[in-house]
Amino acid sequence: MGMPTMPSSGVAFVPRVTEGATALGRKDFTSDQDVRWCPGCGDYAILAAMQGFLPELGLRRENIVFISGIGCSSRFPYYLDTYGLHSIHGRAPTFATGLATAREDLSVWVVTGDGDSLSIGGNHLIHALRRNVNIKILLFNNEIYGLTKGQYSPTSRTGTVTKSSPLGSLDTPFTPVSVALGAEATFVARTMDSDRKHLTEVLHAAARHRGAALVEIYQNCPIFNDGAFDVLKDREQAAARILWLKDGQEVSAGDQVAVRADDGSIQVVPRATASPTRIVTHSVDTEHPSSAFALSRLTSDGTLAHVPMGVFRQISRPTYDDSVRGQVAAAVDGGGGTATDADLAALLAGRDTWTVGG
Amino acid sequence: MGMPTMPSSGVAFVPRVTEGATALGRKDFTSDQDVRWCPGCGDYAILAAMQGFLPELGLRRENIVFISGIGCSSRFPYYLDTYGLHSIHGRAPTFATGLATAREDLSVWVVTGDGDSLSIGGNHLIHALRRNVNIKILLFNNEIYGLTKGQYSPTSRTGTVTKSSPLGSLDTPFTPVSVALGAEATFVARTMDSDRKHLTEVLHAAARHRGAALVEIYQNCPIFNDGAFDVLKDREQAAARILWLKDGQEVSAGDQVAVRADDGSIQVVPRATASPTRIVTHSVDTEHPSSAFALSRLTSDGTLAHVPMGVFRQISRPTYDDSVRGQVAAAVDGGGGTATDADLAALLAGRDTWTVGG
Amino acid sequence: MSKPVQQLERVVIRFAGDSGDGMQLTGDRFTSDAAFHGNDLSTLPDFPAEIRAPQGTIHGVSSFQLHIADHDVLTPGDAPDVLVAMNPAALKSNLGDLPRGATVIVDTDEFNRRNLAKVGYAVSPLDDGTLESYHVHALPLTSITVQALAEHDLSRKDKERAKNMFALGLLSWLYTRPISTTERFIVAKFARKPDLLAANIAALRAGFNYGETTEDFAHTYAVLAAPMPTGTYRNITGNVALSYGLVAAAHRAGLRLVLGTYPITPASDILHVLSGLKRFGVTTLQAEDEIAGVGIAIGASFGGALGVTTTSGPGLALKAEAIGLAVSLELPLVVVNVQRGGPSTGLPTKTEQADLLQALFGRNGESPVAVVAPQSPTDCFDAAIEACRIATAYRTPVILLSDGYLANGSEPWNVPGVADLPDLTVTFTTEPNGIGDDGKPAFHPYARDPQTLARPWAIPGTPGLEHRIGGIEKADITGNISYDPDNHERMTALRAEKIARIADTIPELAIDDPDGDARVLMIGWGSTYGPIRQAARTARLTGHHVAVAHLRHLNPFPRNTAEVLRRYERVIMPEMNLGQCAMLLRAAYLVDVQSYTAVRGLPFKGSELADIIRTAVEGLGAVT
Amino acid sequence: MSKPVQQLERVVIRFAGDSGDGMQLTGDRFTSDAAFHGNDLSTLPDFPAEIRAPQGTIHGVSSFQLHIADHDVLTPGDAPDVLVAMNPAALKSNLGDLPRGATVIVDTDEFNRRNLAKVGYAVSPLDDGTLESYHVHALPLTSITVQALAEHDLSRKDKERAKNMFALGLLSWLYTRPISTTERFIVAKFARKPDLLAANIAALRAGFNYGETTEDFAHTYAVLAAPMPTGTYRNITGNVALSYGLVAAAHRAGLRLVLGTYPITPASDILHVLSGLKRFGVTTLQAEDEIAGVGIAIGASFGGALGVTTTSGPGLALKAEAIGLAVSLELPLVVVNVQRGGPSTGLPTKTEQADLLQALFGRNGESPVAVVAPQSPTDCFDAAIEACRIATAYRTPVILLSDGYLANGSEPWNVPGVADLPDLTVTFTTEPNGIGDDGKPAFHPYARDPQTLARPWAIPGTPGLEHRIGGIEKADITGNISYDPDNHERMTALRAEKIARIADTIPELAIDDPDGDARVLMIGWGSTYGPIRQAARTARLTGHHVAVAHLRHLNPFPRNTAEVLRRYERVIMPEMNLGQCAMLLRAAYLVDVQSYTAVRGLPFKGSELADIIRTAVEGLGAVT
Ligand SMILES: Cc1ncc(C[n+]2csc(CCOP(=O)(O)OP(=O)(O)O)c2C)c(N)n1
Ligand SMILES: Cc1ncc(C[n+]2csc(CCOP(=O)(O)OP(=O)(O)O)c2C)c(N)n1
Ligand code: SF4
Ligand code: SF4
Ligand SMILES: [Mg+2]
Ligand SMILES: [Mg+2]
Repeated sequence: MGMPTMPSSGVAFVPRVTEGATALGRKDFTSDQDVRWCPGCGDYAILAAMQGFLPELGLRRENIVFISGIGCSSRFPYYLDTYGLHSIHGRAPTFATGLATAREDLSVWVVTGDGDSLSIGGNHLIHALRRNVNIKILLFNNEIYGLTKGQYSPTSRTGTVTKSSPLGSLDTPFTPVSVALGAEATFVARTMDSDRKHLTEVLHAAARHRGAALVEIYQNCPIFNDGAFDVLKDREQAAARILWLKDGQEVSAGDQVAVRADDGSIQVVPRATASPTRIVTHSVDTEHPSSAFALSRLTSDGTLAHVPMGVFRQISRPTYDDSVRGQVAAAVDGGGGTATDADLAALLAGRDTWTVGG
Repeated sequence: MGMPTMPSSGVAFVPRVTEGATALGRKDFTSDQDVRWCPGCGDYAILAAMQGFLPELGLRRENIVFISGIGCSSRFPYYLDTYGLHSIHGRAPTFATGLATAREDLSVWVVTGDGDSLSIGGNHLIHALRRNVNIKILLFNNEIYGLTKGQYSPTSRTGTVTKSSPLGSLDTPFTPVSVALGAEATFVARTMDSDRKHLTEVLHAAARHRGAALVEIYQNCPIFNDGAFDVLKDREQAAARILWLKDGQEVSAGDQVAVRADDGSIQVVPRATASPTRIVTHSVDTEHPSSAFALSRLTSDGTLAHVPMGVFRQISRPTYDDSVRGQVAAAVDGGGGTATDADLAALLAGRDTWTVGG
Repeated sequence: MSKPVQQLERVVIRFAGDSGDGMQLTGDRFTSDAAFHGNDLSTLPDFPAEIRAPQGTIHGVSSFQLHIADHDVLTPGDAPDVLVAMNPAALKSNLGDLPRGATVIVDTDEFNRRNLAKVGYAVSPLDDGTLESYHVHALPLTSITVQALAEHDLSRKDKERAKNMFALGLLSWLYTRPISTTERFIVAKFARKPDLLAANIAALRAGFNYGETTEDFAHTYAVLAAPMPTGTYRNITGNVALSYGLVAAAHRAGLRLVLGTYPITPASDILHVLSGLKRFGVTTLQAEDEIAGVGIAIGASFGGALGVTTTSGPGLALKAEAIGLAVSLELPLVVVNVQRGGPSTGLPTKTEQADLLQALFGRNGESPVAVVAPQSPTDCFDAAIEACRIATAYRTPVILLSDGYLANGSEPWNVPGVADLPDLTVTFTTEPNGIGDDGKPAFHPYARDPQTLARPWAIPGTPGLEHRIGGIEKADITGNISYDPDNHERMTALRAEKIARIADTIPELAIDDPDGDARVLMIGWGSTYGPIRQAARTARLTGHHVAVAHLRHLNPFPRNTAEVLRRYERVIMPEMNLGQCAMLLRAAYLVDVQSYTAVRGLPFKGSELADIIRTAVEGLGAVT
Repeated sequence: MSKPVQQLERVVIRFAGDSGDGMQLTGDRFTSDAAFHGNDLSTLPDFPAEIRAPQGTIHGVSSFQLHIADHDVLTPGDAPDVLVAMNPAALKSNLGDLPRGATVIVDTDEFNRRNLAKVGYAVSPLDDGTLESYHVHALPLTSITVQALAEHDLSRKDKERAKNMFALGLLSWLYTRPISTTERFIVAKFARKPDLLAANIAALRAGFNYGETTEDFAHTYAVLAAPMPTGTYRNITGNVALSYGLVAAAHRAGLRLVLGTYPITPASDILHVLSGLKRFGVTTLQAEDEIAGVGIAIGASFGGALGVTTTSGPGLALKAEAIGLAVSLELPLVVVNVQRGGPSTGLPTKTEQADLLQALFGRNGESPVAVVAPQSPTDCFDAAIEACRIATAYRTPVILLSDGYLANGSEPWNVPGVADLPDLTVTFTTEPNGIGDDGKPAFHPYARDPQTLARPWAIPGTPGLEHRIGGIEKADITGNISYDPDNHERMTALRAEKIARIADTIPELAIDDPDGDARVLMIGWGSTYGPIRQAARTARLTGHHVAVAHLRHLNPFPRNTAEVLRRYERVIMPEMNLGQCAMLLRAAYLVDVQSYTAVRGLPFKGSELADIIRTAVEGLGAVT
C-alpha cells in the first residue's frame, strides 16, 4: 500500500527558519490587533506563553496556522501574526482536519474552549483524536461559557450556580482527559495558564508529537468563574495537590504518592502508608491507556484535591493525514506520477466506449 | 434543595400491568408492520429477543417508548406495538432526553446503530451518558453503515475495504465501551444478537438501572459485513474468546484468566501462569471506572481474541431527569403548589409597577 | 428644587462608557425611574460582542440610549439630545450621532493622555474646539465620586466604580426624577454587601446633590407623564416579555413548558429568565448544542408538553433538520429565533431581520412552518402566546422571529389580566379515531381535524393508541411508511394546506390611514413597527398622507394582504435586510413592493423613513 | 437470426423484481449494450430505501426502466412498452404504469401461492384475466435457468440467482442485441469466482438461445442506432458524470481536489467514485457527519485545495452554518446537493427539486451563494465544471443542485476532449496588495478584484501574507473585525454584488422556438429539461407552438431572463416541488409565471407536460 515510514515529529515536513537567518522573536508573532479579553483573563498568560514559545519552535511563521471555534478563547488566532481562521462554534477540528490533510507542510493548532470543544464540538473532538490527525488542540478550560456571559459548561462542577442554573447545575461534568483517553487519543496533557514554564514545556511536547495532541489548559475567567483553579496557584496548596507527571518517575505530590489499588484505580496516599510495589511510575508511552485513564479520574470529583499535571499519554500511531496522503501518493506514483491530460481522457472515456462518425 | 431520595429502579415510576390482568405476551408487542430487514439480518434476532423480553418486564405497553435515529437498526420501533419515534440521524438521544425528562412514567429506549450513535451522533451519546438521563440506549454494532449500502463506520476495523475505502479504511475505530466509560457512563454492557438468553439478561439489567444505560449489541449484517462476529458464534472459538463478566466473579475464558498487569492494563493469560493475586474479580459497582476501562481495552485491537461480555459497569448516581424534576417540584411545592392565575399575575406584574388612571 | 425647571415633551439620553463602567445598569435604572414616573419610553442598549474589551478602547464602549416623552413613544429616538460620555472612547464613538446643540456630559478625569492616545486623540477634544457646537458639561466625575465616598472604608477602585451611580444621580436631578426607586434597587442588589450598598447610595445622592449645588447646570428639565390607557404598568424588555408570554401560554394551555436550548446572544436571556421560573412548572434544559435543544423540545412535545427552543440565526441553521422532522411529525413546537447581524457569526450583539427566508425555507424539501414576528418589546409577550396558540392548535412548528433590538429594548407595558389572555386549552386524544383493516377500532395518527387539518395529539401513556411516527413519508391517515407517489403528493399538499389554513384564525391586515386618501403604503414586519409609525406621524405633520400596515404573521399572510397591497399606487417596505419580505409579497401578489433596506445592525430612524415617505408621496405628484 | 425482425423507432423496457433479483444490474447491462449498439437512451432506476426488504413483498420491489431509440431521446419514457416482472410483487406494483397492449414477461415459477398471498393476490393475475389487454409471455424463468445450469457445480440457490442473466439474454435476443459486451462484463466481474462466471455466462446464453428456440416469441425487434454527432461515446450516470466533472475541473484548475463528506442517499455514489480516483490526486475524507464534511472542505480550500462536499437535503440543512461561514470567509467551496424527496427523511431514494429555496436561503443573515443545476445525467459533468469555475473565480460557495433522477439515470455521453474543457487556472496571491497604516506594503485579505469582486486567495505557507479571517463581520479591505454599521452595510452589499456579477460570465438564457411565433413559454430548471423538451416536441407535432427555455444558473439568473419572460403571453414553469423557482422569477421580474408542480418522487412525463402546453396554447385562442 505504499505507506511511507512514519515521520517522527509533529513538524517533520514544516519548513524551519533557515540557518543563518535572524531568528524570529516574540514580536514577530504578535499581530497588530488590540487584544480584547477582560482585564485579568487567563487567556493573556496563555497568549504570552505562546508568543514566547513559537519562536523557540523555530518554524517559519507562514507555515503556522491557528484555527479556533467561537468563545473568548477562540479569539486567540487574531493576536498571533501567523495564518489564522476564526471559524464557527465547535467545528474547529473539522477545518483543521481538512487543512492538515491537504497540507503536510503546516503546523496546525486548534484553540478551543470547554464549551466549544466539549459541548457543541464534542463529536469533532473525539473523532479528530481517534483518527489521530496531526493537529494540536489547546482546550482552554475555564469551566464556564465566557463569551455568552457565564452559563455553566460541560466541565462546570455539579451544583454550579450560573444565570442558566440558578439552583445549581445538575449535569455530571466531563473530565476532558478521560474523554480523550476513551476516544483513543495518542497524546493527552494538562497544564495551567499561570505556569508559563510548564505550559511551554507541554506545548513543546505537543508540537513534537506526530498526531493529534489534546492539551487541557486550566484557565481562569475572572469575570464569570473567578478563582476556579486558585488552589493550584497557591504555592503551598499546589504542592500538596499537583502530581507532576514525568515519564519514568514516581507520581507524587509532596509527601503523598500515587498507588495502584486492587480495584484498578489509582489512589493518592501518604507515602508512609504506601506499599512500594504499588507506587505508580508514570510511563507516557505504554500502549495501554488504562493507567493514564486511572490517573485522569483523580480530578473527576471536582475538588482538585489531586491534580495530575503534564503529559498523561504520548504514544506513536500512524496519523490519519499521513495515511491519507500515503494512499494518494501511492496511487499517483503507481499510476506513473501526476495525472496527465491523457490519464484524464482515459478516465472520462472509461472502458465501454463506441464511436460515431469517427 | 428538595432533591427526592433516589428511586432505585429504572422503571420505578412506570405503571405496571395490574395484578390479575392477563399478562401481555410477545404478540402484544408485535406491530402490524411488515419487517423489512434483509434476510438473515441480526436485527431479527434482537427484535425477537425484545418481543420476548418486554412482556417479562411487566410494564404497561402504552408506557414504553422506543426512539431511534436513522439506519437499518433504527427501523426497530416500527415493529414493536409500543409508542415509537423514528427520528433523524444521530439525534435519538436528544428526543429521548426531552421525553424522559418531561415524563417520569415512561420507559424510554433508544435504538441506534454504530454510525448513528458514534459517527453523526457521538456528541449526543456522550452527553446523555454523562448526564445520566434515565434512558436505555441499545447500540446495534455491525461495524458498517448498513442503510447507505456499506461504507465503513467508526467501529470498522482499520483496513476495512468498502465502497468508500477501496484501499482500506484508515481511521482507528472507537471501542464503544471505552468511549462510554470516558464519558462518565453509569451503566455499560455488551452482548450479542445471536445469544438470546444473554441479550435478555442484559436488557433486564439495563431496564432495572436507574440512569443512562449503554448496551452494545454485536449484530451481524450479512449483506455488507457478513461474519464480523462469527468467531464469537462458533462454540469452540467463543469459549476461548468470550470473557463473561459476572459480578463478584473471576474474569476468565476457558483456561485463560484476566490479570491486572503492572502497567495498569488487564491482560488475558493462561491460568497456569497467572499469579492468583493478580486475577481480576469483576465488580460492576466500583465507583472507579478504571477496571472496567481496562477490560474494555481487550477488544480494542479488533481481533476479538478476548471479548468481555456482560455488564462492565453499573453504578448509582442521581439521574438528570430526576434531578431536573426535583428542582421543578421543589420550586412548585415551595411556591405553594401548581401556579395559579394569581401567581402568574404576580409574575407578569413584577416588582416595579405603576398605575395609570386606576 | 431651587433651580428653574424647563418643561420638555421628550428627551433622548445616551449613556456611554467602558464595558466595565456599568452603563447598561445606569440606563436600566434611569429607564425604570422614567417608567415609574409615567413617561412613555423606548430603549436601545448597544454593546460589543466582547465581554470586557481592554479599558478605554473603542471596542470596549457600551452604551444605552433611552427616549422618554410625555406622549406615546415609538422608537428609542433618532439621535441623542444628551450624551453622557464616561471616557474619550465613549465620546469618540458616539459623537457622530449627536446633532448640533446637544448636551454632552463628560468625565474629565478620564480624559488623560493615556486614554486619549488609546483612541487616537492627539489633543483632547475638550480643548480643541471639537465640541464647540455642543453644550458641554465637563466634570471630574470620578474624583468627585471618590471624594464623596471619602468616609467609606473601600478601596479606591471600588469607590471609582460607583461613578455610574453618581452620574445617574446627576441625571436624575437634571430631569427632576426622584431617586427613591433606584435606592430601593440598590438596597436589594447589595443586600449582602453592606459596604457597597452604602457607597452606591452615597454616590447616587452625591450626584443628585451635585446638580443642585453646582453652577454648571442652570436649570433642570421635566418631562411630564404621558397619558396612557388605564392599567397597571411596568417596564419590560422584549426577551423578558417573550419569556413571560411562553409561560403564560403554557399556563393557559394547561401544558408543561419544556425549554431545550443552547446559549447564544441575543437569545440567552430567555433561558436565564425561564430557568428562574421553575415555580411555574417550567423545565429548562441547557443542551450540548442547538440540535439537542430542539430535539429535547420535540421529545417533550411528543410526551405532551409544550416544547420550546430558543436561539439566534446560526443556531436556527443548526436546528433546520430537526424542525423539518417536526414538520413531518406534525407536533407542536415553538422555535424562538432572536435575529442578529449575519451572515455567519456576523454581528452577534446587533439587530437585523435577515433570518426571515431562513425561517421559511431553511430546510430540505417542502417543509412549511408558521412564522410570527413581534413588533415591539411588549408585543413579544403577545406574539409568544400567538405562536403557542398556532403550534398547539395546528400541531406544527412555529418560528417566532424576534430580533436583537426587541430583545434588549424596553418600553412600558400595560400588564394584562391573566383571565383576559386567550384560552389555549388543549385536549389530547384518548380514544381510537378510526377503524383498522381488521374492522376494529384503531388509532390513526394522521387522520385530521376537518377544520384545521391538525392531526391528533395522542401521547405515550394513553392505552390503546400506541403508534409510531417518523420522518419518512407517511401514508395519509394511518401514518405508516409509504413510498407511494400519489400519497407523497397528497401529504405534501396537506402539510402546505394546513399552514395556509392558519389564516382562518388570524386577524386581517389593518391599515392606518387617518386621512383616508393615502396613495402610498408603507408596510413592515417585526421590529420596524416603531420607526414606521413614527415616520408616518412625522410625514403627516408636513401634509404627506401615507398609509401604514404591519405584518405580524409572515406565514401565512393575512387573507386580505393582496387586496391591501393593490389598493395603493406605491408600496414601500423598509426592512433590516436586503428585501426578504418584499420578495415574498412580490411573488405572492405580483405587486411592485419596493424595498427600502438597511443592514447596519441598528433600527431605522423615524426621520429616515419619514424622508422616504415624503419622497414617495411627492413622486406621485401634488401633495394632497 | 431466423425469426423475422420488426423495426422499431423506440422502445421502453422496465425490469422489475425483488431487491435481491439483480434488476439494477440487468438494467445497467442492457443499457450498456444499447449504448454500445448506438441507440440514444435514457434510464430511470427506482428502488426502495430498504436494503433488501423481505423477499416477495411490495416493499422489496426494485425496478429499472430504460428508453432506447433510433433518435434523440429526452426522457426514460412515459410508460413501459415491455415489463419484465420477476415475481407477483413486481407485477402488482408496476402494472398500473402499463399502457394497454404492452408486453409482459413474467417468471411463472414465482407465481406460487405463497408469493401471491404476500401481495394480496387471491387468484393469480396470470389466470384471472387481469392481463388480458397485454401480450403476456409467461415462462418458468427460474426453472429453465436452473435446468440450463444442470451441469454446473453450484447450489440451487446460486443457480436461481443467475435468472436475471437468463432474462437479460432473452431480452437481448428479443431486441437483436449481441451479448458479447455483457459476456466481457461478467468475465471481469467474476474473475475471482470461476464457478459463478461460468454459470452467469451460461445463463445469459441460455436466455438468448431460448428466444431463438421457443415458439413463444414470433419475431424479434430492432431499434437502429440513432444518428449522433461525431465522437467517442460512453454511457454514464449523473453521479459518475458529476464526479468526473469535479476531477476534470480540479485538473484544469491545477488544484488538488479534497472531498469532505458523509454518506447519504442518493449522493453516496459520488464519494464511492471519487474514493477510487486517488490516482488523480483526489483526497476523499469520510467525515463523522455532514458538518465535519463541509468543515474539511473549507479547511482544505483555506489551504489552497479545491474543497468539495457532497450531500442530499437533510445533509445540506446541517451544513448551513458552515456554508454561511464560507460566504463570510469568501473561499471557494463546491457543495453538491443531490436532491431527494422531503421534508425530513422523506423519500430517500426518490427524486425531487424541493431544495432550491434551501440552497438559496437556508442560512442565517444575508448569505448569498451561487446556485447551478445540471439538466441531464451527462450535463452533470459540465455543471460540475461550471460550479468549480464560479467557486474558484469568485471565491464563493457554489451549490450544485442535482437530484435523484439525474444521479442514477444514465444516457450516452459524447466524451469531451480534455483540451476542450475550460481553462480554470487559478493564481494564488503571493505578494502584498496594499499599504499598511505604517506605510509599508501590507496584505489586505479583503481587497477585491475590481471586475469580479473576488478577494485574493493567499494560502498558508506564503511568506509575508500572514492574515486571520473569520465569521465575524470584517472591515472592508483589511478584514479586521469590525462592528461598524456602515462597514457592515457595505460588506453586505459587496457580498451580494459579487454573486450578482457572476451573471457577467454566464450565457444568456436561450430560447427554443422553432416556429418563431410561440405565445406560450415553458421554462424549467434542473432535471425537468428532458420532459419539457419532450413535451414541446410532442406538442409541436399537433401544431401547438411553444417556446422552451431552461435555467442552468439559479443564482444569479442570466441577464436576459426578465426580457425573455416578458416576451410571452403565458409562462409556465413545471417543477418537482410546490413552485420554488417560479416564486423567485415572479418576485424578481413581476411576471405571472404559472407553476405546474408534481411532488411524486418521479420525473414528469413528457406527455403530461405536452397536455399542459396544449391547454395553454389553446387557452390563448386559435392554434397557429
Ligand atoms: C452555533 C452557535 N451556538 C452558540 C453560540 C454562542 N456561543 C458562543 S461562544 C459559546 C460558549 C463559549 O464557551 P467556551 O467554549 O467555554 O469559551 P470561553 O468563552 O469560555 O473561552 C457559545 C454558547 C454561537 N456563537 N454559535
Ligand atoms: C443527516 C443524515 N445524514 C446521512 C444520512 C444517511 N444515513 C442513513 S443511515 C446512515 C448510517 C447507518 O449506519 P448505522 O448507524 O451503523 O446503522 P445500520 O444501518 O448499520 O443499522 C447514514 C449515513 C441520513 N439519513 N441523514
Ligand atoms: S469573560 Fe472570562 S474568559 Fe472571557 S475574556 Fe473575560 S475573563 Fe476571559
Ligand atoms: S443491510 Fe445489513 S444491517 Fe441492514 S437490514 Fe440488511 S443485513 Fe441488516
Ligand atoms: Mg469556557
Ligand atoms: Mg451499522
